[in-house]
Order: sequence, then C-alpha cells, then structure tokens
Amino acid sequence: MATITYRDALNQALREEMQRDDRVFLMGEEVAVYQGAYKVSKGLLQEFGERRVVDTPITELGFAGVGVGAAMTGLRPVIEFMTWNFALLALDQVVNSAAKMLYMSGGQFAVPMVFRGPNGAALQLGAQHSQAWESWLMHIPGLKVVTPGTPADAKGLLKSAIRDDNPVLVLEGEMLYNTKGEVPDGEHLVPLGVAELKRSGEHCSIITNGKMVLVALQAADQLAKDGIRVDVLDLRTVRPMDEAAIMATVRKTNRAVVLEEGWSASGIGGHVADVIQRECFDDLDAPVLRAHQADAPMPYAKNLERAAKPDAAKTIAAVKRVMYLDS
Amino acid sequence: MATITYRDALNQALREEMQRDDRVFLMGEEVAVYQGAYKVSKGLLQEFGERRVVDTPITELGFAGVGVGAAMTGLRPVIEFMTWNFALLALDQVVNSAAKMLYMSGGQFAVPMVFRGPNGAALQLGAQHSQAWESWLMHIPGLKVVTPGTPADAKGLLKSAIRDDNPVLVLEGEMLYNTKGEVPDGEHLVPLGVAELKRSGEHCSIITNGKMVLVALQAADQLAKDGIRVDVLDLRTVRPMDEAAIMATVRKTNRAVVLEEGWSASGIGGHVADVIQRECFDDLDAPVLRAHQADAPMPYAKNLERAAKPDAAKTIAAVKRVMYLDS
Amino acid sequence: MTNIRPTSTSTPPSGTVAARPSPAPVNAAPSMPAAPPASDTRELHRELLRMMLLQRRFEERCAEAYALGKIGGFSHLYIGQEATGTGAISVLRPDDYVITTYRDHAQAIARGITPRSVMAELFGKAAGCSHGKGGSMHLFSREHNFLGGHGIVGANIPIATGVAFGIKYRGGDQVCLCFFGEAAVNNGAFHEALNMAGLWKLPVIYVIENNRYGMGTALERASAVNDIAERARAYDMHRAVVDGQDVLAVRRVVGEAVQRARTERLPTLIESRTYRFMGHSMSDAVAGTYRSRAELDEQLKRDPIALLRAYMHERNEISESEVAELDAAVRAECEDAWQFADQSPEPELGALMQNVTVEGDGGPASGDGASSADNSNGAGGAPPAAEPSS
Amino acid sequence: MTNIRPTSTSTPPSGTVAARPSPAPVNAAPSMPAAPPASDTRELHRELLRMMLLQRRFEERCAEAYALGKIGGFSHLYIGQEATGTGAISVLRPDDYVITTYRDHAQAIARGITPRSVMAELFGKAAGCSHGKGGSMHLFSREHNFLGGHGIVGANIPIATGVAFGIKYRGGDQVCLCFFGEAAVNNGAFHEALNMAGLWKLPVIYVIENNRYGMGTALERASAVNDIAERARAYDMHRAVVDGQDVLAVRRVVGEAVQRARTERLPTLIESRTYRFMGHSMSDAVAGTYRSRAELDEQLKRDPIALLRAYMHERNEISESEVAELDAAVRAECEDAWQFADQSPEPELGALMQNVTVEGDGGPASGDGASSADNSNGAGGAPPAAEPSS
Ligand SMILES: Cc1ncc(C[n+]2csc(CCOP(=O)(O)OP(=O)(O)O)c2C)c(N)n1
Ligand SMILES: Cc1ncc(C[n+]2csc(CCOP(=O)(O)OP(=O)(O)O)c2C)c(N)n1
Ligand SMILES: [Mg+2]
Ligand SMILES: [Mg+2]
Repeated sequence: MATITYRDALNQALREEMQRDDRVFLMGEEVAVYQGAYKVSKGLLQEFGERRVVDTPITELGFAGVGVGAAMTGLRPVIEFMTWNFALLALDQVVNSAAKMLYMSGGQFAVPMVFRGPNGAALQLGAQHSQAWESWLMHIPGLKVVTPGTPADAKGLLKSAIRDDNPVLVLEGEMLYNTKGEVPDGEHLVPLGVAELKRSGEHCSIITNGKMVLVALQAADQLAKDGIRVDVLDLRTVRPMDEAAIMATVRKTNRAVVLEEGWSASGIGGHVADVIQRECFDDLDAPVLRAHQADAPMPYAKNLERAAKPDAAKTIAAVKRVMYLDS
Repeated sequence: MATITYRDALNQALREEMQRDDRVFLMGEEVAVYQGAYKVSKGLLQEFGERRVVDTPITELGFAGVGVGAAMTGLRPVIEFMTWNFALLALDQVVNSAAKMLYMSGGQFAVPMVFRGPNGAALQLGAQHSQAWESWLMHIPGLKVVTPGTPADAKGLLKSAIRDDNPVLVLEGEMLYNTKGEVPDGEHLVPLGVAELKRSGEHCSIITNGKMVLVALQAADQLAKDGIRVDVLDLRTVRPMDEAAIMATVRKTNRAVVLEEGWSASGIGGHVADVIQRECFDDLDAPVLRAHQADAPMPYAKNLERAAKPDAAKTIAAVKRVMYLDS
Repeated sequence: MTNIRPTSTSTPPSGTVAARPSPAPVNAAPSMPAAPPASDTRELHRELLRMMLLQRRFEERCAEAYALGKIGGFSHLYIGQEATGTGAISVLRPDDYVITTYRDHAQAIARGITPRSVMAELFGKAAGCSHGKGGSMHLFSREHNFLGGHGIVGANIPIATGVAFGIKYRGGDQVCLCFFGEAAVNNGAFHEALNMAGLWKLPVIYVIENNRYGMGTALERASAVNDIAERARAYDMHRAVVDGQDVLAVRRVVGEAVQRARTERLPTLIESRTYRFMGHSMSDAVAGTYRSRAELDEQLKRDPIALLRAYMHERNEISESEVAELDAAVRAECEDAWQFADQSPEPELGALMQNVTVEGDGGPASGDGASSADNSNGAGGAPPAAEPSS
Repeated sequence: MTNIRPTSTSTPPSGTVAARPSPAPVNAAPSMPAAPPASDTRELHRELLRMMLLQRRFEERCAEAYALGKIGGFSHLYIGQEATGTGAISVLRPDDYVITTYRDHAQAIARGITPRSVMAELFGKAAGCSHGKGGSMHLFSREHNFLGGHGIVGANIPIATGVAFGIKYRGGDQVCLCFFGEAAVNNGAFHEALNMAGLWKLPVIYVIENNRYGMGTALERASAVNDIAERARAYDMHRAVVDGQDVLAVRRVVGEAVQRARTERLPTLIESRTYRFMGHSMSDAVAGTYRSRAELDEQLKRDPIALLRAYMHERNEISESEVAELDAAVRAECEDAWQFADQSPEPELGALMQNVTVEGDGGPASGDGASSADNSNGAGGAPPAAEPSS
C-alpha cells in the first residue's frame, strides 16, 4: 500500500488503462501541453503522445460529441471537463446522445466512455464555478455516475469506469486532489454500484458521497468524543445506487442524516431520504434529516461561502437532532 | 367564465401582457410567421409586428442569452423553447446567467424574463423528444418554475410569470394544448408559489403537478367508484414549493402518493416525499409511494411507451398500496 | 435489395459530365476521371433511378400509414431530396460511416437497410432496424455503419467529427458522411465541430442539405450569410456547392470529397441545393404558410427522379416500359415492407428495461414506473422486479 | 477619479494618426476625422496614460493581496492588455453598455468604477461593487452600465447581443461593447450570437482580445483559422484588426465601430492583438510551460503604457517628472483602495439568502444548508429561519 494523493491516484488510473488498452485516449481542455488544469494528466502527453492525449478548443459541446462518435465506433474516450460547471454546455451530448444511444438504437450502439473532471465548490470561486451536479446527473437513465471521495476510490472507480461499456461520469473534487490516502498496490478496481461503510457505529447513519465523505468522517470523529458512534456510508456510485447498503445501515442504526454537497431541491439527499422512508418505514426512530448547501448561488465572500457550504458542524447538528439530543 | 383550450389560454395571457406592457416581447423558433410550432403564438405577429414577435435561428443557447441581455437592461422577454428538450442546449444561459445574475451582482441586475414551452412526453416522439425537466430545473436557486395543468392555471400562471421580476420557467404540456377548461373572464392571475387542492377527499393525498394533474383526477374518479376518496393537490409552482399545502393535505389524510411525469432518481417525487417524511413523520400511516416514468429513455413503440409512462392505473395501484388494500 | 455502393474502389464511377440537364448554377463542378465503360454507366444510372424510386414509393406509403395511425410521432419525409442522399451514399464503401438527422428514412434505404426493417421500425415493431425503440427519427443499423437518425438539430455534427477522429486514430482509410439541414449551420454545434475537423484534419464530409427552410423559416430569415458554403472559410476547409436535384452531380462532388478524405484525410463542406416537396413533418401543410404554392410548383419541375429519367431517356439508357417495370418492382417491395411491418409483433414488454445500460440487457420485464415499498427502481442498478401492470 | 469618456459626443477625439510608434502590422487603420485642438489631445493622452497606470498599479496590488490571502479564488490579471480596455471604453458614453469576461478588474476601472469598490469586491467585502457576492470574476455596476464579469467562456457574447437587441427595440442610440478572448471565438455561443447580430443588425461591438493564448493553448492549436477577424465574414459583419498595445489605435478603431453602431445600427467584430504579461490566473506560471521566456521578453518591449509614454514624450506632451507625479498619484489611489477594502466589514451573514430572487431580499439571516424537521428550505419560497451555526 502506498500513500498517494487523489490526483496521483487518478493519474495512475489513466496511465494504467492507457497502457492496457490502446483504444483509451484522453481529450479535453489543457490536458496535454499544460498537463491538465489541475495536473491530473501530468506526464501523459510525454508517455502517450499527441495521438492519445488531445488538447481541444474551448468547445465543451463539440468535444463531448466527438467523444460520443469515437465511442460509438470502437474507441474508449476519456473526456475531461476542466470542471463540471462548464459541462453544462455539453449536457445535450451527455444526456441526449451518450445516455440514449444504446437504447434508441435498440442495443446496437454502446457508448463506452468516461466524462470526468472536478465537481462542486472549491474556495471562493463564486456562483458560476461552484456547483455540484450529481443530483442532476443521476437523474438520467443510461448513465452511471461515480463520486470518489478517497484516493483509493478515485483510482479504483476511474479504472472501472474506463472499462465499463456505458457512459460513466466521474465527479472528482478540486479540493480533494491534494488529499492523501492509501491505495492498494497493483491492479486496483472498485466495482461500480457498490457503497462502502467508511466507518461503523450504531447510533445513527450518515449517508453521503464524494467530497462530503471527508466532512462526514470529521463529524464522526467529533461525535465520537460525545460518545455518539455513527455509521458513515459512502455511496461512491450515485447511479446505480446501492440501496441495499442504505437499508442495511438504517436498519442497524434506525436513524439517518444525508449529507450532500449541493442544493436540496430535488437533490440526492431527498432521493436517499425517500428510499429510506419507503424501504425502512418501520425501522426509523426519527425523520431522516439532511445537510446540504444553502439554497442560494455560491457567494464569493469568505464568510458567506463558509455559511453556505455544508460542513461538519451542520452535520453534527443534524445528527443530534435525529437523536433528539438538540437542546 | 369561458371554456377555452389551454393553448388559447396561453395565447390570451401573452396577448394581454403584450398589450399591457410594451417591454414584453416574444422570441423563439417559429413563433412569428409560422404562428408557433404548436400555435400558441397564433395571431401575435399580426397584432404586434416583427419588433415584438421575433423568429430566431435554431440557436437555443444564443437566443436564451439574448433574452438575458435584454432582461438585464429593461425589457421583459418571453423566450419560447419549441420544446424543453431543446432547452438542454441553453441551460448554461438559464442556470449560469439568468438564475445567478441578481445574486452575483449583489442585487443590482434582476433578470425579469420567462422561458416557456412544452415539457415532457407527447406521443411516440422517442427518446430525445420526450423528457420532463421539472426535477432538474427546480434544483436551481434563482429560478421559479411553474407547471400549469389546466387552462385557467396556464393563463393565470403565465401572466404572473411575465410580471414577476425573476426568471420564471413555464413548463407547458404538448398533450395539454387541446384540453379545455373554464377560465375566469377579465384579468386572471394565479400567484406563483401557491398550490391548489384540485379535489378533496380524506383517504389519501395524491400530490402532483403539470400534465399529471389530469391523470391524478382520472385516478381519483376511478378510486371514488371503490369508495376511496382522495385529495388531489396540484403543486402548480414547483419552485418555490408550497410546502404548507403539502403538509396540510398529508396531515388530513395521513397517506400520500406522489405522481410525477419524469424519472425517479433525484426527482421531484423524492423531494416531496422527503418533505413529507420530515415534516409529517408522526402523521404518516404508511410510507409515501411514488408513480413516475420507468427508469429508461422513452421508447418509440406504442406499447412500450404506454408501459413507460405513469398513468391512472399505476397511480391507483400506488394509492391502494399506501392504503394497504393491494391484494 | 442490391445496393449501389462500389465495394472495393474508392474512386466513384462516373461518366456524368455529359450533356444531361445541368440546371441550377453550381460553383464547384470539377472535371472527372475517364468514364467507365458505357454498360457500367447505364447499370449505375438504372440503379440510382431504382433507388430513388424506391425511396419515393416508400415514403408515399409512410404518409399513408401515418394517416392510418400505423406510424406515430413525427415523420419527416425526404420526398424531393432523394438525389442528395442517394448520390452521396452511393460513393461510399460498406465500411464507411453515415450519420444523419431525423429526416432519415430514405437515407437508411440508400445505405442498404431493407425497406422491411425501416417500415417495421416506423410501425414500432420488434423487427424494426432499432427494434422499435428508436422510431422515425432514430433509425440505426450497426451492420450498415448507419449511426442514426438524430433528433436534436446540430447534434449529429460533433458525433460525425468524433467518428472521423476515431478513423484517423486507428489509421483507417474510411470516411464519415454527415448530413444535416441548412438551418443547422447557424447552431453552435456546427461551428465547434467544423473548427475541430479543420484544425485536426479529419476524414469527414459534411453535406448541408439546403432545402431553403428550417421548418417554416426561410434561410434568409435565419442566416446572416446566405451563401452558406462560404462558411467553410471560417474553418480552413474545402467547400463545394452542388445541384442537389442532380444525383449524378451529387455523386461527382461527394465522390471528390470522399477521395480527399480517404487519401489526404481532409474534411469538406458541401452545400447541396435541394427542396422538400412535402411539409416539414406530417403536421405541416405543404404550402401556404411560409412558402407559396407557386414556389412549390416551380420546384416540382425539378423532381430529381424525373430529371434522371429524362437524362437516361435522352441517352437511350432506359425505355418507358422499363421505367414502368422498375416502378412496379419497387411498389411491390414497399407493399411487402408494409405487410411485413404490419404483421410483425410489437416488442415484448420486457424490452422496456433492456438496453438502458449494457448490463441491463436481458433483465426481467417491467419497470413500469411505479416504485413501491417492495419495488424501487429509482437509480437502482438492477432492473426493477416484474410487477403486474395493475 | 475622473473618467475619460467624452460625455456628449459620439465622435472619438483623436489626433492619433501621427508619427507615433505604430508597431505590429494592422489591417484596418482607416483615416480619422480632423483632430481636435492640441490641448484637448494632450489632456486626453494624459488621461489615457493615467488610466492605464492606475490599472497597472491596481493589479500589481491585487497580486500582492492574493499572495497574502486577502483575495481568494481565481484572479485573472489584465497586465499588458490595458490599452485595449482603456482605449475601447474611452470612446463610450455613460449610457452605453460594457460587458466582459472574468478578466475584468482593469476594465471595471476603465469604466469608472472606483478602485475602492473593485478592491473591496476582491477582498470579499460588503462595500464591493457586487457587495462581496460576485468576486474577481463577477464585477458589476448598474450605475456604470457595467454588466459584469462573466465566468463561462463565451457566455457574455449572446448576452451582449441581447443588450443590443434591447437598445434597438427601444429605439435608443446607445451601443453595447463586448470583450472576450480569442479562444472564445471557437465556442458555439460566439457563432450563434454573431449570426443573430449580423442578421438583425444590432448595435454591438465585439472586441476579441487576442492575447494569443487561451489559458495554456496557443491560438494556432485551437483555431482552424488564425486570422480570426476573418470569421466576421461568416456573419456579414464589419471587421477590423487593431494593434492592441496602441491605445490610440484602439480608440480610433473602436470609435469608428461605435459610430457605425450608433448611427447605422451595425455590428462590428474587432480583433485587438495584444499579449498578457502575467500567467492566465494567479496559479499559472508566467512563462515556461506553454510559452517561452524569450517570447515573453520580446512582448514586454511592447508594454502599452511605455508605448504611450514614449509617444507623448516625443510630442512633448508630458515630462518625466509629470509621469512620476501621475504614478505617485495612482499608487496613492491604489493604497487608499487597499486600505479601504481591508478595513471594510464583511457582508452580514444575512446577505447569504438575499438576492436569490427579487422577493427574497431582506429575509431573515442564515439558511446555512441544514434543513430539519422545523427548518426546511429546499425549494421553499421563504428563506429558511435563522438557526445557530452550531
Ligand atoms: C436543437 C433543436 N431545436 C429545435 C428543433 C426542432 N426542429 C426540428 S427540425 C427543425 C428545422 C431544421 O431545419 P434544417 O436544419 O434546415 O433541416 P430540414 O428539416 O430542412 O431537413 C427544427 C427547428 C430540434 N429538433 N432541435
Ligand atoms: C465554457 C468554459 N470552459 C472553460 C473555462 C475555463 N477557462 C477559463 S478562461 C479560459 C481560457 C480563455 O481564453 P481566452 O478566451 O483567449 O481569454 P483570455 O483568458 O486569454 O483572456 C478557460 C479555458 C471556462 N471558464 N468556461
Ligand atoms: Mg432545411
Ligand atoms: Mg486569450
């Protein structure tokens, strides 16, 4: 086991899959000469050349479509969005082409490709650059959506995504790129669609994904000091969702908080809460509560941004509330 | 009270608001010479001329942005998307420009405009033309989203939308355009953010919106034959959502089914179910159930399409299940 | 059904520069290599005629079936434009790729997809070329490298560019032929894709079918520049304009572009000037709203089938009775397609949840959209359990 | 701070065709109307110099503040490009509109927004021109018709087109000036917007700031056509190329375009050839990755401020000591802006839920994102109730 950064874990995944399979190529803005806007593709141009590491113009819609065409005819593109914020411009190709091609063609044309890039807020990037898109993206049949929260999951999920025969969206975290963690040596694959219990407790379940996994673990640490032991369930893949794992943790603890990075309206947290109330109606000792971003565009000012984002304190408050421990 | 079609109700709303306020104009594909792809704008070119009824090239992103610029500087554009399916190409302008401008500018630039057009599936239009977008669109702070289900609401909500100082999205129904209903004479405004109980009963609540209102009423009629009387709550506006009305009906019936047109993952139904389990935890006699589109792109074949769509039968089955009447 | 694609040579057969009625002024009509033997030429012309006639009769039956409710949804007919698809596709090899828009019935047939499987698709049957899931706007055939039928204006243009990227990536010598209407040229997808194709030098041929209208909007009311092939300049790309009613001219111009793509890996933008004889789709009146009856009548004089027939008559390549025979044969083929489609079974209900993802195949039936305490689909991975459709 | 916009005339003051160092070859440099009196000219030149110096010193302080963590997020400096924004904005009237990208600090100042309120915005303070909510990429001022600071490449181009649509709709004679980088030209939004502006003849001036790179990608690696003003042809639009390091040339060329927009309601596409002296944003190295030190050094010789100063020296319009005085004055202004920003209060926490919608204003504080049984925000209309931030 080596301890490496999330960034290096993604880099390894790309490198290994490109070594393994000549059909895999990386395309996006600044992925080649610049070595990636966030250096995830560092060294790949040097190793694989211009044919397989391709800088594009600033044309998200266009190069997403290029990926779809290449995938339909035998390649396995990895399309990098510099951030998922810009992918908004490309969603027609993601949703109407990539996600539906297999179905519309009656099973004839699979679209084995990956769309990836950082998702959600970093620090003080303002309203247009700080959006978490998993709630939207998981809405669409035909896609798979993964949100790795640790270096090991980053590597293992990205490798599985590249090998999957469907369009898989990989939502990374700009704030995660520098985080470190142990990553198993050698071939490391994490199956799509399987959640992981990142921490085990019995009083309450915190169900989360992506960047919020670290926040949940922080909250769990602090709660432990008060003698409150929680399950932290990392969904890892948000579509397809591992509902069995959700039910298992809730049936154990009888209480749940869903922690999500983005906005609440028709958000993933509501989806998970609905699964729980439907599947675990008689197991629940309290309503499921949620922690999420304030229902506003992301402000720039540091204090407002801090107030807007979900964090350990808000998660702890929610846990205490579902345990009827608040004031 | 005149009985008119949903189409004519929208047409009246546009005409009256354009007569009232010279700043209001209509722009989109085929709205002028062709009189609207679905004839909603019939006669408007003749009455208001080319200056105020403007045909565009097939450039959804571009003309959505044109609307934003015009709205920022004093006009009140009504932008028609031929259908919301095509609006996918324009979502960057809707989400990143229209919805955030007021906030990013610290309150300086409001964007008083309407984006409107038919939403959801018609008949056998296939995967790319049959998508219901309310679950996505209600996710975004800064927007208001309305989904009129009757001619009266179509007129009253569109008029309120045009007068509102925010970007308001009006999701109409292609299958509704020919439906008829009574519309109050004279000035008729329906306030944004206020749900309406379309039918009253005491055994269960069906909570729904848009095109599904008619389906819910059908279901209610059939259920009544079995002696089951339901509330049908039409949300009308899905953002901001009238949570008080949801709580009121559930507290009355203690059981709820949420009926939505689109897909289930991170859908509006999950959002409503979450509101209910959170706010009415102790009032519920059964888990909230949902009826929605099958979790697949819309197929073309008539029998598959029928199986994919939510309908009265599926709604009835869900109601019976929450009443523990199934088998 | 035989197809007219030469299977091994990449040089389009020709003999098309002679004194046939060369109607509209066309900018780009370069001279051709030496003509093949006359009998070949005649055979080719007959096949082009047969192919266009087949498409015409097929779509006449589509209109009929639509009126009877056997075809649902939209249906965008190609009647009047047959020369463009037929001529362009006729110069391809089987391993080349074709991608197009919602106006795809006739092009699918031109590519060799059987009228039976196209009609079955339009009837929403399991035997359809997209197994009943695609419909009129989404015809696909992997066997024919026919990449669909796309419903979003402009969306097929970047996809075509990606297909060409893939060809170059693999070092192949195929080409990708991409059709779209003149109204799509104003869309951002066109611009982004053509810039990349020009920049990266990809083997793709973009054929603009300029039928003068995007739905009800005349070219001049939507485009700042009316000489649309001019737009190729913005992408450092070869360009050509061709009379889209003249199947032989289309063959020649597209043939050149295909040659260039195959051997030099260069893209070309071709404007084919044509006209649709029917409404935009079945719900659109043929004339009266946005175009006059007189304009239509004028254009009907340049029916691509009549033009080729007249040309062949002139050269004594076909007799009236041979034309009648051909016509009878294609009518029979269309009747057969209709009967086949009509009698074919609908898809099994279990097909609903198949092909959502690759693994989703073959799962149990249903997923009818009612999730319940014991049947959640949601974003669940496995297809939902079967459930009585109440 | 005084601004250099002539307030009543739409003819740009000039006197700029004389023997100043006219460096890079420029395609479009039409002759100008008669020069205004010499003293006016001198005053104008001084003001242009002062304005550019102010921007330069201001952004040097931005870099410093960024390093100290007083400015967060991204910060895209304009250093090296000042002549384009300054020259272009200088010919506008107060009631004209300006819209730009994330590289907006200097242009905001050129438009007359005070260094204090720009710096306060960058420091995330309530006194900022966007009240601390926008940040570096989203500077706005209704008072100055400064329509932002937009972070999505290309997105401001359709918006500008809509502003011009509005002007024409109301029958006004204002214009809209829209800045963006050369990399944005490949984006679909550019294409769609310019087509409409050309088609509808809207009073908008698009200024491409061609600084040769979009982030780390050289123009030639992203654009099929390198002579980017050529693209105006695709939209039937006037075009011009100008030396973007020469503030007087920019004034002249933009002035002409403004005149055309104001009087004839016609759009123009201008390519201003410039160079950024700093990295793309604060995290990007100045040279080494995608451009060489040598290239940068070569470009530094054409500092727009030095060029104007040399020109004024030559014409005896300014002395060394006067330059030093100017510089001292703008440095003091920047120091004042820093102090002001530093000492200003952060926004109240209650601001978080204000301005989400027009009605949302003035609601109670908080909405910290934890919804609970007694505090749901979700898509609820009212801002959530205040809640201890635990
Ligand atoms: C993005 C998008 N916007 C609008 C539509 C609706 N629509 C379908 S076809 C069409 C006209 C297209 O015209 P053109 O490109 O000239 O092709 P033609 O139909 O003439 O073959 C329109 C507006 C669509 N399918 N996609
Ligand atoms: C749609 C979109 N894609 C990518 C980005 C990230 N990005 C910000 S600036 C930039 C380069 C823009 O270059 P150019 O247009 O030449 O302007 P310059 O920065 O040189 O002023 C990129 C890729 C973005 N903001 N928006
Ligand atoms: Mg057309
Ligand atoms: Mg640049």
